[in-house]
Amino acid sequence: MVLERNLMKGNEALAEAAIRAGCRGFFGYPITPQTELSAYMAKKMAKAGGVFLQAESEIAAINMVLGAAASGVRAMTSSSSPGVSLKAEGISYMAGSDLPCVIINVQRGGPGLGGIQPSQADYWQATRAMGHGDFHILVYAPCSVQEMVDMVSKAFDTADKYRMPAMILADGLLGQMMEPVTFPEIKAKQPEKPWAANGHGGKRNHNIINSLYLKPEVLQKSVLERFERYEKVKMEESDAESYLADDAEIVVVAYGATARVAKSAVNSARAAGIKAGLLRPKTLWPFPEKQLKEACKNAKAVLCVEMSMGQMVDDVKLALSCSKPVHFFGRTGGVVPKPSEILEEIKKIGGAR
Amino acid sequence: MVLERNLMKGNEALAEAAIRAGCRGFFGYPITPQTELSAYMAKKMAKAGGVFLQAESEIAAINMVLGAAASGVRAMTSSSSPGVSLKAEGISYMAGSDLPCVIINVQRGGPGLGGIQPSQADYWQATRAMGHGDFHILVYAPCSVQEMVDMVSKAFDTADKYRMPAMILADGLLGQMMEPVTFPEIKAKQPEKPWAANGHGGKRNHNIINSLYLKPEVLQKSVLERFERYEKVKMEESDAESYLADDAEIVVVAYGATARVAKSAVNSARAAGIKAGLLRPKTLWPFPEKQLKEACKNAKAVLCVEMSMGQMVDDVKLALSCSKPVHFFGRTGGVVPKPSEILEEIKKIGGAR
Amino acid sequence: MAVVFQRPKSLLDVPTHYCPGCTHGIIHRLICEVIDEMGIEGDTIGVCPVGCSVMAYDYFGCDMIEAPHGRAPAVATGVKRTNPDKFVFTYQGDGDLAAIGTAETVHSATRGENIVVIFVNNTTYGMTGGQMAPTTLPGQVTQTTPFGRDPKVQGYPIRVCEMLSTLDGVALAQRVAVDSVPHIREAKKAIRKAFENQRDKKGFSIVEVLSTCPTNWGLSPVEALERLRKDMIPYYPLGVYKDKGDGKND
Amino acid sequence: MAVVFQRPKSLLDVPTHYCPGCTHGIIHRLICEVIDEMGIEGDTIGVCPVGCSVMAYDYFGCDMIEAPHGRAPAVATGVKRTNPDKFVFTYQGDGDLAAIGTAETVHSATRGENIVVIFVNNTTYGMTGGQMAPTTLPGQVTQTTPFGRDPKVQGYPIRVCEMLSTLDGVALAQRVAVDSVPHIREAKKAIRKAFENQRDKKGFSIVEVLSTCPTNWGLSPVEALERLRKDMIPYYPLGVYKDKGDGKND
Amino acid sequence: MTNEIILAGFGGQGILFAGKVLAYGGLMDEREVSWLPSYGPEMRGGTANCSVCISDEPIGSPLVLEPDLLIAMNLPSYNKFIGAVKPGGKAFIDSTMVDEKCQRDDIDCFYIPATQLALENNLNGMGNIVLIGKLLKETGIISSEAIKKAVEKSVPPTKANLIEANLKAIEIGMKY
Amino acid sequence: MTNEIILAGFGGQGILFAGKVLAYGGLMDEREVSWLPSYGPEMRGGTANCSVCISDEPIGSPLVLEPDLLIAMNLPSYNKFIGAVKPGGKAFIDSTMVDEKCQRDDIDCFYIPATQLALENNLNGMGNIVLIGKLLKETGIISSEAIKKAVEKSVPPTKANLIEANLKAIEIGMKY
Amino acid sequence: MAKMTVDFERCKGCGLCITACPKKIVELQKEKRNAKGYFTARCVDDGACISCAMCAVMCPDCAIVVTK
Amino acid sequence: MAKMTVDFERCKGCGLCITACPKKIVELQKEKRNAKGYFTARCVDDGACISCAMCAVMCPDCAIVVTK
Ligand SMILES: Cc1ncc(C[n+]2csc(CCOP(=O)(O)OP(=O)(O)O)c2C)c(N)n1
Ligand SMILES: Cc1ncc(C[n+]2csc(CCOP(=O)(O)OP(=O)(O)O)c2C)c(N)n1
Ligand code: SF4
Ligand code: SF4
Ligand code: SF4
Ligand code: SF4
Ligand code: SF4
Ligand code: SF4
Ligand SMILES: [Mg+2]
Ligand SMILES: [Mg+2]
Repeated sequence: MVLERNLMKGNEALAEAAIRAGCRGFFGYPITPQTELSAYMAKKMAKAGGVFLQAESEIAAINMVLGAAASGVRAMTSSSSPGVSLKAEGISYMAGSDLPCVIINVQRGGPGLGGIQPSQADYWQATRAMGHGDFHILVYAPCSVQEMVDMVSKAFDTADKYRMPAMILADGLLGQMMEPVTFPEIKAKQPEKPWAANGHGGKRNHNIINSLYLKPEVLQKSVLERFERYEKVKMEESDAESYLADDAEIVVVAYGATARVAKSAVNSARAAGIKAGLLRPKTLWPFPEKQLKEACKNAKAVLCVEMSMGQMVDDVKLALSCSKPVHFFGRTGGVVPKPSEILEEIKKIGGAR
Repeated sequence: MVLERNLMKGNEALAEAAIRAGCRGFFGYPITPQTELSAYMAKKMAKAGGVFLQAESEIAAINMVLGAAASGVRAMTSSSSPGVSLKAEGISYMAGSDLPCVIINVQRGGPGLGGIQPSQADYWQATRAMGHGDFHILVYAPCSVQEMVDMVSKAFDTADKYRMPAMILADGLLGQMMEPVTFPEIKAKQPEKPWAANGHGGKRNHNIINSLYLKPEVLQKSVLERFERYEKVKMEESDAESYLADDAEIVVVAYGATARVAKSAVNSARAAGIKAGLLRPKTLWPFPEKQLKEACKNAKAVLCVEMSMGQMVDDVKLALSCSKPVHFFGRTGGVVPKPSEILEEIKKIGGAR
Repeated sequence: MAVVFQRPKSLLDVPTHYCPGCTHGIIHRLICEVIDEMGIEGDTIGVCPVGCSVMAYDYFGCDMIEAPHGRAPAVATGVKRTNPDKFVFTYQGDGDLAAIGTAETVHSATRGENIVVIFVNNTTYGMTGGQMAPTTLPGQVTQTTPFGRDPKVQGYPIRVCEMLSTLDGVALAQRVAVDSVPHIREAKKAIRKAFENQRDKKGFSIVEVLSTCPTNWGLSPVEALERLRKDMIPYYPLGVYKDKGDGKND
Repeated sequence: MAVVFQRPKSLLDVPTHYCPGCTHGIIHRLICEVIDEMGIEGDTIGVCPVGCSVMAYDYFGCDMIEAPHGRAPAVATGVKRTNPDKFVFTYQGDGDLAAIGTAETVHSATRGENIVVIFVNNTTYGMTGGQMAPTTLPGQVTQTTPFGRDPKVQGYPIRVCEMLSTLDGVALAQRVAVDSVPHIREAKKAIRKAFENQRDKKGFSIVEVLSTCPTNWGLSPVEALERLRKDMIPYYPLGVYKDKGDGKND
Repeated sequence: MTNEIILAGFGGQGILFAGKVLAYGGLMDEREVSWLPSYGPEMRGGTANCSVCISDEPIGSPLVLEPDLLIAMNLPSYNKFIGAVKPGGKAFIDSTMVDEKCQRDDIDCFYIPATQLALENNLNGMGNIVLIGKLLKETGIISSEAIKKAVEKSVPPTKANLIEANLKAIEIGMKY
Repeated sequence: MTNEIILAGFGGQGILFAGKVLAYGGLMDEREVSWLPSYGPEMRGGTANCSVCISDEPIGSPLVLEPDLLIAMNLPSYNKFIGAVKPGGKAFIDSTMVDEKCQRDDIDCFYIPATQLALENNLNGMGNIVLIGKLLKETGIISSEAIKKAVEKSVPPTKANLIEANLKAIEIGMKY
Repeated sequence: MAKMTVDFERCKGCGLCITACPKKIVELQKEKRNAKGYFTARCVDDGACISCAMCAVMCPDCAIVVTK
Repeated sequence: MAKMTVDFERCKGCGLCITACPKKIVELQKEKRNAKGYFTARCVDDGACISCAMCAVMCPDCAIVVTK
């Protein structure tokens, strides 16, 4: 069967993909540039036998997700930067309670109210400190509407597998644009959740979903156990696309919408005789260290391009053990970098060699 | 005049220091282990001519701080880890609105509800991503009750100087312990705040405190301007204590309460003939890169010790351009490391050389 | 030739970004008329919400602060408590005040914060393109209630004045509308009373203004006024829900 | 020899961490008695707050979820909406429900979420050592009102049942107390009605239970009961504030 | 080969829809396509515009800053974008709405009274599609079978009766 | 030289206050001191304990895990901490409250009916301070002038009338 | 000078003033759009105008000045 | 067997049962503390007990069992 390619907005594709991935609880609060996601859910979720509820706030939304997820249901919420900040406590609770869920962040310019144009300035928040305490969440960085679709279902599966929250870190550009997209059939069965708090029916001990451990040693044990799982995640789940990197002397590192622009620039650079390549992280946590190292094996310099003031740079340097010069080119506040600007930087670095 | 040394709880000392530093608006919400701070304010603030108000939530509290700060008043809030997560949006707004204030985080174990014992697992949140968007806050890391006092007044001054929020990143141990403390007289005058929204009295144009810039180029400009200020902050404000580091072959890096324990361990190591030293960052953002480099000039290895799963390690590696092996020893969830454990690690590393 | 009507001084002479016929503009003007009449522009600090009126800081001549979504009453509390002699008002939409900001609204009210809250109820989230608000009427079609709001599923609309009038800290809770000249005149009186309450330190005053959103309602500006009259007022009756009056019944 | 009284089955046979004489324990038992009588332990999911009852998950025999401070009604909403045939209740203190959780409380109520909320009002933040709560009485000395709560400064206490009864989504809003055997019996009846409402899909039911905190009140357990009777009940009158009854007046 | 197009006008003129028809057209020709609206508060009651890319290669940034092709349906958008058109590019201007004439000599400008033409042909409000017709005629970037399928795809099922009218509008534009 | 002390008992026995007196005593002797309560929900109605360090050097961790000196005022705290005392350390046990006798032979245990002694001397509730007296007698870690000043410092001004009683309690402990 | 004047560039052509005028003498002109593209309001019978300012009270954009 | 029995280790000696007993036959014993350190309640006159269970209803710690 050939799957039909239809044009779809990124935000709507995320919603449709979630429904197909078995999401049966969506709780959101409107915010530009991701409102279409809720609107789509409002139309379609009930028909799929699931729940769409507009919460009174982002905080209520993430806690409704917590409740649904605690009862074993695949649940999701979606927001944009300021709204995601409000979910910090709730996400930390979900991580501390070992609950899976999917969180969408269609990033916009910050800080504060900022603007509503595309941004990647929540990288640190997503990869380092989505809330207080020692924990991580899975972070997927799609670069096309199709990849949004694919990653939503991947995110649900992986979140369930490791019992941890997963985030799709998108941006206003990806959320608002239409591109051709197909929806592959989902075959994987959802895992059993014997830990869920959904009524023991007299058949088992009561389940408790909780993140409180008053004894430090016990809390420490639970954190250490979780970090062991994280090690497994790092081994198995990091992902990246390598493009023309094999012989590249300059490797551009960029993710999400920025990687599209960067790819154009890399192509232009090649056309101009510069051996440029691209490494596009598809997971931001875990960061694809191995893939980056491999991609940079012939590199003389690395150029990190972001729609932020340079938040991924640390990860690039650390992955390379600071062994190569890492340059940075960024735009922020909603400005999308142009291919020509990136090309310029590539040339500069190439020349500076 | 000899200043009297009195015993005081860390939390109470923070409150008294704030009042003396001219804080005239304190807005908080109870949470262990920092409740004494509010209790102290409740008793003393009104007498000092200021405002103490228990807010309905941490979110309300940070936004009351936003209001008071916007009107030009020195304002402060205090909380512990989960409560600080709730302030993420508000702090991002304050940063985006160029508003000074002081935020206290008396950290406890996380993630989620976690525990109420001391922790340092909010390092990344404080130094990288206190909210969405491109911004930073000043982060001070006291290691004694006396230093809490000194840093509160430093934090207010520096926050005013650069028009940005400042955080005191303490922990339950420092908040709960009593130590001798003196309160030096404050001499510095508070700066004028011609930007404040406190009624123009018909004498100037209206002031606007705002973080919204719908045009990406304008938002970008405001972010770039702010990051230029950050560069100055990095140059002028980073601070650290170096202890026996000059000839040290193993440099322990630790901050806050952990640094006290680490110092004991370093002393024991010296007694055992190991050339150990300590670098204790007093500012976490900006991170004292220069000071660390200097302290490690003779080091063969570095040991980072934290009450977390290792959040400062990245900063240590980056400051050293990954040029020395950086080991990590940590405790989490409220467990305080013992000097003997740290000594053990030092010995291991020393032996491994 | 005498000027019978012109722009109040404290309403800055700049074009607004509001849609044609959106009554946010009328409400802005009424506030400024009161500010001018009381001569308090220089002593007033306004707090903007996040909502269509987010950029009201460009329109009001007094000092202005932009608050995070829903938190204007907390921001106003911070200003007023530390500047008790200044006038402080918030200007908030129904999503801002009655959804995400519910806690801040209820608590500033019960604390009797001596501030003025202007609450613009247009039964939708205007700014974000017309989603359901807490005040969206049963049956109303919005972006997130494409089949009409069903109270059994999406719940019942909140009547804010009725709810807040149960709180002891509230000095004034009044609902007005701006669909006609007489109603607009009444609305102005209510706003004036609210500011006078603040002057007289009576506590928390909220004026709920029924307003339109022609754009997201999918109606012409004139039709929108008719909907306000026909559908909104019956559900949200105009009137004084609480009035501490001269303070004798404090 | 017949057993006249013993621990309900769904109240697990473990010691609690509550202070001597703290009436949290009585309220726990009443809920469990109702759960046992209705035979729904296996179909019930309870949601704990952050407060002294944070560890109630160790005491109730049904499945339990620990919610962030104030967010229990949102968590319960997430559970109930995706598990409409299960029974879901929250157990919340006055700080949790009426301060930080105000928005979640008001909105789950106005949405008519088909859940049971047990609201334990002890006029203070017990867990954190006795700070002012939204329900702290005027004049009451707490850690953060060392000179007694002054309504002019710290605001007026919130009467939650009165406030919520203005909302259309509320099926039952009743205030009870656990200071005496007759009151305890009444409290149990109210809790039973709340669970029956949920069974009958009537919507949001809240039972406010006036409770004690001998430790932070600085009173003996027996004195604490007296204070409840003498000071609290007059300010928070017991009774039914809203009852949709048999659903006919829906 | 990549076509970068900006369509711009008032809200209500069907700018986003016209862009979608173009994008679907490219898709039907089995090319890579993207469509990106400008979004923001100024949209409502103000100007609306969108970027469409049609390409033989994967599309980098879907945000068009310097279009080869411009459709402008009112004066503010004409003013905003006419200067951004790449040298050698083409602009299609609804002359019912825009009085001005372009002074640039490095681009080709076409003035079509599209709103008027639509009105005259009982296709009120389809000036946008008339302009698409003209654009297709002058550029040939989409095959005629593809554009037919594109219209069918773009019109929501509930409004299937409008397919004919849209096709007619394209024809009118093609013929102008 | 560093003294690491744990004081433990029920809430209400004045454990934290006794610790404060010790800490102030060290301070008055111009040594480094720290005081750290155990805090947590179990505090209320349950056990209370605190760590006190008195040292000639800056104090590292104020959290005492293995004390040289222990004051135990009830059975649960006796059970909890007696095993943690460092070999060579000393334990001061309120024998009014604790029946058991320590089996360790590597520490010195002192059994003082402190609660009873206080009661008999009209110093109801000052068993804590009686134990402090005994501790000072057996260890001499604080000078007698210092301890007097420490009591004055520790008693809140509103309760200045209790200074005498406290000093008397110390004396009783010293003499036991 | 007319008693009721509309600021051409400020008017958004919403028509609310029309509904408010007791004399029914306000209309939207259909000749010239302003820079924002709106057809604006105007008083079509200055003589009939009673300077009641009801049009101005109703105008959301403060585009009307009324004199007497 | 006594009609009213108190779980020695569960009782926290709060005394609420004492206030509830209509027969005034419940007391706190002052002889032996339980492991948590509390003096516990007990019925001092089993014969007078009417098995009304009011003591148990009042007990926050479910420490009382009543039989008939
Ligand atoms: C934390 C946060 N959540 C959501 C938003 C997105 N947002 C902007 S305005 C708005 C609603 C505005 O509705 P309302 O308050 O009714 O004002 P109106 O636009 O109708 O005047 C929302 C949800 C935001 N900016 N910040
Ligand atoms: C976000 C957050 N803020 C604050 C706290 C601290 N905290 C724990 S319990 C509590 C108040 C409990 O009071 P209440 O809800 O009245 O319950 P009670 O203890 O009186 O039964 C607070 C503020 C927290 N854990 N999380
Ligand atoms: S969207 Fe609605 S509320 Fe917002 S300006 Fe337009 S009409 Fe007014
Ligand atoms: S602190 Fe108060 S509410 Fe908490 S358990 Fe003790 S008596 Fe009960
Ligand atoms: S002033 Fe009165 S009469 Fe004159 S145009 Fe305006 S509304 Fe009509
Ligand atoms: S009400 Fe004002 S903006 Fe609207 S048409 Fe009349 S003059 Fe123009
Ligand atoms: S059962 Fe009744 S009579 Fe017997 S001890 Fe208990 S309360 Fe007293
Ligand atoms: S009420 Fe229960 S816990 Fe309290 S004294 Fe009586 S038996 Fe013991
Ligand atoms: Mg609205
Ligand atoms: Mg309470």
